[in-house]
Amino acid sequence: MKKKLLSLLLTALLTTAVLGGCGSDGTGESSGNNSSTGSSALEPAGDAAYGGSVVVGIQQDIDSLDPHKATAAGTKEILFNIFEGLVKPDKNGDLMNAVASDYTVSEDGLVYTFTLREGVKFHNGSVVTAEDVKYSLERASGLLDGTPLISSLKVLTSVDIIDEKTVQVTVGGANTELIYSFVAAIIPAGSGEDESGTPVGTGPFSFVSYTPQEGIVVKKNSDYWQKGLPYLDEVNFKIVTSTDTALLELQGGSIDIYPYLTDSQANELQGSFQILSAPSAVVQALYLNNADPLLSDVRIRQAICYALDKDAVNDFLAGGNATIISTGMLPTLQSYYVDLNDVYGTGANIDKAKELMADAGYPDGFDLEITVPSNYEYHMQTAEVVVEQLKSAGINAVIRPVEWNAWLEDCYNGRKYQSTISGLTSDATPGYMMNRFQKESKKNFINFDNAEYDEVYVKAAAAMDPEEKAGYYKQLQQILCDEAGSAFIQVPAITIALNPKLGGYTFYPVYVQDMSTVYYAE
Amino acid sequence: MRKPGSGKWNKYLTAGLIMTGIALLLGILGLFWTPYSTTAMSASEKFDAPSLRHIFGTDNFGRDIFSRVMKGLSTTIVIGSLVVAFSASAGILLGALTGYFGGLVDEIVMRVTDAVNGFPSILLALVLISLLGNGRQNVILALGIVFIPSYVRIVRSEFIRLRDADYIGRARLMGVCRIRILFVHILPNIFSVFWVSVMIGFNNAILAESGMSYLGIGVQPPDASLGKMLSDAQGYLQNAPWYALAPGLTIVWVVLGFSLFSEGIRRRV
Amino acid sequence: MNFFIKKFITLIMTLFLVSVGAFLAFQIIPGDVVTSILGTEATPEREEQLREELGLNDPPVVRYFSWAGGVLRGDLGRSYQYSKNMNEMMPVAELIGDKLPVTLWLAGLAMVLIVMVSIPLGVLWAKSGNRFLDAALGVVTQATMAVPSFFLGILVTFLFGVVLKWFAPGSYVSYRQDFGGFLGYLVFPALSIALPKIAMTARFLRNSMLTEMKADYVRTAYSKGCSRQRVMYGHVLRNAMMPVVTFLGMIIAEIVAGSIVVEQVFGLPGIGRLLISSINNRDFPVVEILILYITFVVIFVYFLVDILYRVIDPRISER
Amino acid sequence: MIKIENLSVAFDGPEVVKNVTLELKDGEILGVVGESGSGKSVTALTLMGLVADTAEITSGRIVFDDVVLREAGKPIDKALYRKYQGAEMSMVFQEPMTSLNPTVRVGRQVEEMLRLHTDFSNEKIREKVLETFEAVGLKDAETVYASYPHQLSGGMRQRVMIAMAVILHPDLVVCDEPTTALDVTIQNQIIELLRTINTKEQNSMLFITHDLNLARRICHRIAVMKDGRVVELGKTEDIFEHPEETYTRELIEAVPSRLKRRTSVFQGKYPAEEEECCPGRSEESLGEEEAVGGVEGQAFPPVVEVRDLSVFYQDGSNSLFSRKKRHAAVQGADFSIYRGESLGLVGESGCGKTTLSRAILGMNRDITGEIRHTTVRPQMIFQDPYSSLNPAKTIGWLLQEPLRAAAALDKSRAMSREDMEAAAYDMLRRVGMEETYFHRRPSQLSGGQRQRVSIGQALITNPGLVVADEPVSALDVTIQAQIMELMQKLQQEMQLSYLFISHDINVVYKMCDRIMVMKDGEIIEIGETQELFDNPKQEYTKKLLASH
Repeated sequence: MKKKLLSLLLTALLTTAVLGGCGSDGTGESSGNNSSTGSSALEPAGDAAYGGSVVVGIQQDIDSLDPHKATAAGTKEILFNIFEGLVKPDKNGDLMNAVASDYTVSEDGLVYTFTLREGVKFHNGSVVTAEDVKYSLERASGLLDGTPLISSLKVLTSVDIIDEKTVQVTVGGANTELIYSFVAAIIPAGSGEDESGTPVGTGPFSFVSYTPQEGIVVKKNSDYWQKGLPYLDEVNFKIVTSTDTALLELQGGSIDIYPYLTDSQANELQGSFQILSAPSAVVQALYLNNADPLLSDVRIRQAICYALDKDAVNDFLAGGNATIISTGMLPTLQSYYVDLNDVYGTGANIDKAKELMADAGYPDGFDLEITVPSNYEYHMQTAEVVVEQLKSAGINAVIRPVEWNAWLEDCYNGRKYQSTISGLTSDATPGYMMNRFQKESKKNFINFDNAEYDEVYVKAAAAMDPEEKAGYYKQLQQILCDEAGSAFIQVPAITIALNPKLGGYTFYPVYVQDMSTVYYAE
Repeated sequence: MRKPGSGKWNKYLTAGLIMTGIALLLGILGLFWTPYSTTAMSASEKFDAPSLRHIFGTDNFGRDIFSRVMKGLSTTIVIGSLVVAFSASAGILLGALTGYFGGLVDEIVMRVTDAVNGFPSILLALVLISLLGNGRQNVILALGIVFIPSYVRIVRSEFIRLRDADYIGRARLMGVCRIRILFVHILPNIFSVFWVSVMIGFNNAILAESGMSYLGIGVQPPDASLGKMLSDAQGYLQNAPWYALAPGLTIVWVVLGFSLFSEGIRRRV
Repeated sequence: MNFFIKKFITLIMTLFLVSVGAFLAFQIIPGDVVTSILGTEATPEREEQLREELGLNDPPVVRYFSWAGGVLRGDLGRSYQYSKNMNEMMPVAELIGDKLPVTLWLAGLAMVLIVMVSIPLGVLWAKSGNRFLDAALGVVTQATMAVPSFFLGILVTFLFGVVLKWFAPGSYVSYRQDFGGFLGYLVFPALSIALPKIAMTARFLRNSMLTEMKADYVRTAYSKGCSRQRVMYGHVLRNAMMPVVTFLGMIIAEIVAGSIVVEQVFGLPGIGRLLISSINNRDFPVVEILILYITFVVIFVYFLVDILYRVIDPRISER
Repeated sequence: MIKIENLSVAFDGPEVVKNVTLELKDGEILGVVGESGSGKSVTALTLMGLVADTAEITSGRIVFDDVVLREAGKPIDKALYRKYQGAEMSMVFQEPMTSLNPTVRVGRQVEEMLRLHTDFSNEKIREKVLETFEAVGLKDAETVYASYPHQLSGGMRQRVMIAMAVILHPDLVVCDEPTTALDVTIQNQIIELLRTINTKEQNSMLFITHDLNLARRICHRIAVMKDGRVVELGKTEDIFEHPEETYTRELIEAVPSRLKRRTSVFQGKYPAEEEECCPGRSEESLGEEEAVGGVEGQAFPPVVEVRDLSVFYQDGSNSLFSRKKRHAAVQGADFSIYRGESLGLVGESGCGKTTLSRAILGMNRDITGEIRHTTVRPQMIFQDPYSSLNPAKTIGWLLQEPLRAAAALDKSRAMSREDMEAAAYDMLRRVGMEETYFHRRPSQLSGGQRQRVSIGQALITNPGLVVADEPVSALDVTIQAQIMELMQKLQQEMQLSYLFISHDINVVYKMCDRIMVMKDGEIIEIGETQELFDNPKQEYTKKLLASH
């Protein structure tokens, strides 16, 4: 039931959690600076003033007010302003201490000890205690009532209070990336079961009200532990039905920040709004079902990779702002990313493609069905561009638009498709990006089957030394690219429109709309 | 006495004929030829204003809007006529049977048509589409079902009116079998009323199809549809108003053309 | 008296049929409810917990009757999708109750516009002798009826919102905070709904008046020495209004059921939009109650029109 | 004194009224008689100032007591006319059903006349209306005052119209066919009422009718109009005794009058029908009659025999819920129709004539008692020529359809296409129509021509028995005569028997050998026509026959 107005509908440009949300609770260890700001016409003059309220346009209704149960990325983006974990991601994607002032990890990586920060208060005024932390972690990991809510925390075996300032967590298996799961929200003990409990966290803004289909309002948490933040008094996250009506509302002046602009829409607003853009955390590709009889031949898959003109796609869809990729890793994870764009090139190489197709026994081309979730305008438009390009290589591609729920059921879970254009999101941890291509992984919906890939992945996950781990991940990307598991295209850019009077918007490499740094310039 | 409105009839009819003529011509032509390919994109010509090269200008992918409108027009007309054909024939059958024979069948069919008719048509189509899934033929099936009641109602009332006409009484006395009475004696007499409702039905089908495409549940890309184009274009009204006006005004042109045409016929009868 | 009983029975019967129909429809709509709520990242245990919570594991018949039982007891169930606060889902009654005023005020405003404009226009049009005005009104009404409502919505938003800045598109403010602002904003969507309906009603009233003007009792009235004005308003309008009442009834039924497209273009959180998003999210309890509400409204309005008709047209009262 | 001086009226071109000159003196009823399209109604409407705005007065003027109300060349002065309409002159229309506003109480509609022209107080107005209601013979004025038009009978409604017309004692009352839509007995009462009003008020009356007999009974002077002209004007008796114009003579002869005695086709030799025969008896007496040979001795076997017939019809809609209430529209009917005979059936509307005829034709099966037919497929001729022929078909097709139907039912009667066409052409000629009409559609034919084709269609399968339900009452007088003549010619040629239903006693007198009188669903009297007219037995029959 695809519909433009579908409350689940994602941005026309940004493919936020296409797969229903990613764990935004972990970031790459040392992801480099990634918030390169794109072209921004009007820089706010003057320094930050306190006060004022802001309306942020969001496209999805939130799926839950419970931080542990929320799964949609569009919801976690907002709850980031209300809840905080022991640690929280900073604008570079690294981890910074939040409710915990410090933490140490034991030699064997099985015991994590957190010391609580002095004077951190919940929105209801009570001070955060060790009991609250123990309760929150046990609830999220399933130790409390047996149903784990956050899959990465399932590995926890026990949470013990050493004294009222320190909490010790023991886990089943060592995993250097587990620390990122401790961004899970800390909530007052027992508040998870209190029927009419309003959301209470430790974040920069506290919950005011939520009205389905209209939006959620938060206000300034005056005794927030990070002094000097937030600037704004009130933020209204207003649900906008569709990208098209949003533009009219922007032009009408009823929205201040809108983080999901398409490239052409950005041009429309050039005069009246600040336009900022930065790469997102989504890998868009023409995913090929390796189990499909035609596509099981690696030469056919490679031919498709050669036939794609990625530059044209970038130009049409993102006005050149997107980053071209040829494998499954996010460029923003610089220490792990290896640029393999030269393998198939970023332009179309029709002769090479035809040559490969002839080898594989299809000299005069073949038919290809591309299933696309019809509620994502960005993928639908990419599909139209790709179909046009493949024609020149003799590949007769046909778009089969399907409704979002049907895509989840048929393609992602059921793997009943030939090829599909969609975007896979990540929580920006390299492991999360690459584990899906293992043969037995539940998420291996492209049925990628390469023994060498599986061996190298096991080594990469276990490696403790960062250099060694990076080497293995690069090897994985090479295999994935050479085997042309899928025809990877781009990492789309986030383009955001900002009211000229506003400043301080910070991009994060993960799904976060941090309103605490936003201010009205004098 | 001067024949009522006889002076005016040709004005409505000719205006209607001209407008529908042009629309049908473009629509049918669009089935197999358009000045530019409807999907050819050219980055250099994004959002060109209407010019001699591109009569309706180009869209955000640099595609020629006039060609896409022609394609969209043919989709809309094809869907419109199939929907009308489906719902009209079902309407005649059901209307004739319930109107002529009455009794329990009539009661049930009327209850069902009242319920279906009461429901806002787009909403009902929405539910049907979610059952059948997207795609052109499902749109036609869904809209076809939604519009059946309007025809049943008209045909039934006509059959009830004519059922007791003297010449039908005579046909019964002659021993003409019932089926022949229905389709040879009564049916030809309801054509004038029926024809007008077919025209109106066609307009409603076009408006509903474009409404559904606007909501994104109608015809899916890459099929061009006027409703979809309009919903894509509404964002760029300020800088590229022609992108929205072209499909919008085309719909108005077709619907106005047909309503003038049916008004012309109604006055001439 | 048996007229009311008969009507009441048909109402109940239809509501029951519709609710069963919608329930069956939901069984065969593709897409699993839990995945559509939780997406793909939730843990299998969480999915199982939700399935239990929503009672999805019981056989459909059991689910239908437990739901229907709840409704009869006044508990309209809870939304699968929208949460009221941390761990309590939004009761359907509250969710719809919050959205209903938007649609009802919109419908009310549109009806006021329709009645206030179309009746005088229709009478003027019927009375007007000169052919030019007659033809002009004819074409204008035909044209207005030919404009699809969403295109009209877009034009109104663009013209009044972006160009003339009479209202800020999308600046819907809830009736709870600022009622004046709420009504002010509603004027434009109401206009988009009303315009085509005004054209239809005016045309309908005009034709009805023209037929009444040919009736014999009009000649009798003139033979009594009545002036044209007295004949028009005293005799003709009164009889011509009767079929218009039924026509207006149909229009009320349609717009009170939530004009989906206009709510979409103007970003109004009415029940039209709520129904569409609920269908997409497979939010079954909300959809069922909304469909029942719409069916009830449609039948109830037709029922009211029927009674009104009996009151003003003595010829029918005996039957 | 009202003068119409050589008035001509044209409607967007052709003149419908051509220099008509009439004088209306006080206390005198002037009749204007003419067929439809003769311009009589347009003249009256122009006089009253009610004619459509598109009408144009091309010559002449209308003078009301030396005030020029309307003159050629000058536009109508509506304000002036309004002062006269209702107060000085008023009009009574033909259709009482539709001439009153259906949604306004009758009392208030009459009050409007007073509100327009007087400034009486409400009580005075109400009292005046009730008083006038009594004056026009409406017994309990109170309930009539408060009721709606549809709650009153046709006669009562016409009395209300008359009350409205005379309440302000106008000098002129124009009556346009005031009794045509009413039943015979009520017609007489209305005529009497108009006559007494005229003598009492000494106002002048313009009485427009197509029925010469009716004009004869009420009018002092008569003007005969044809194609917009007054062809003859004079005292009533002069017009009837020695008409100068040929057209007037034609009109007088066309009206079936009982002056000439008639000869029944049976010349008095009847199976003993008069005594109330018991079912068993009829065989032997018939036998003996049959022995007689020759035309007179022509065997007269019954074409249909009806024994103790009661016919019911359902009341209330056929929806699921309402119980089906059965009413007997016809009780205990006993009669037979013999070959070659015309049996008349007369009675007021609602007495069950049509229900009985439908039962005999088998169109209504909800009956008790017996109907025995000896012929197959009896046919029917309808009253309204406009709805008796399928408008979507050609005349040729219509005439061949009965043959096709008969062939479909009974293979032995199958005919080739040529034979069917030839039979159709033959029937067209026999009903007196040229062959060129074969390919025309009913809409291109006149009322009389359509009735001819309808008769042709009914008789082409040689049905033996034909039920004619008011076959001529919708036609003009001259055309009526031709159709009746045609029916009698065909009756002789094809040995047909007719069940002839009509409310017009003169037509029945002319057409039928025997007459049945029906009242409230029962046949109260059967008898040979002349016998019945000379000494009717039942009181009701006397009243019915005397009314002409």
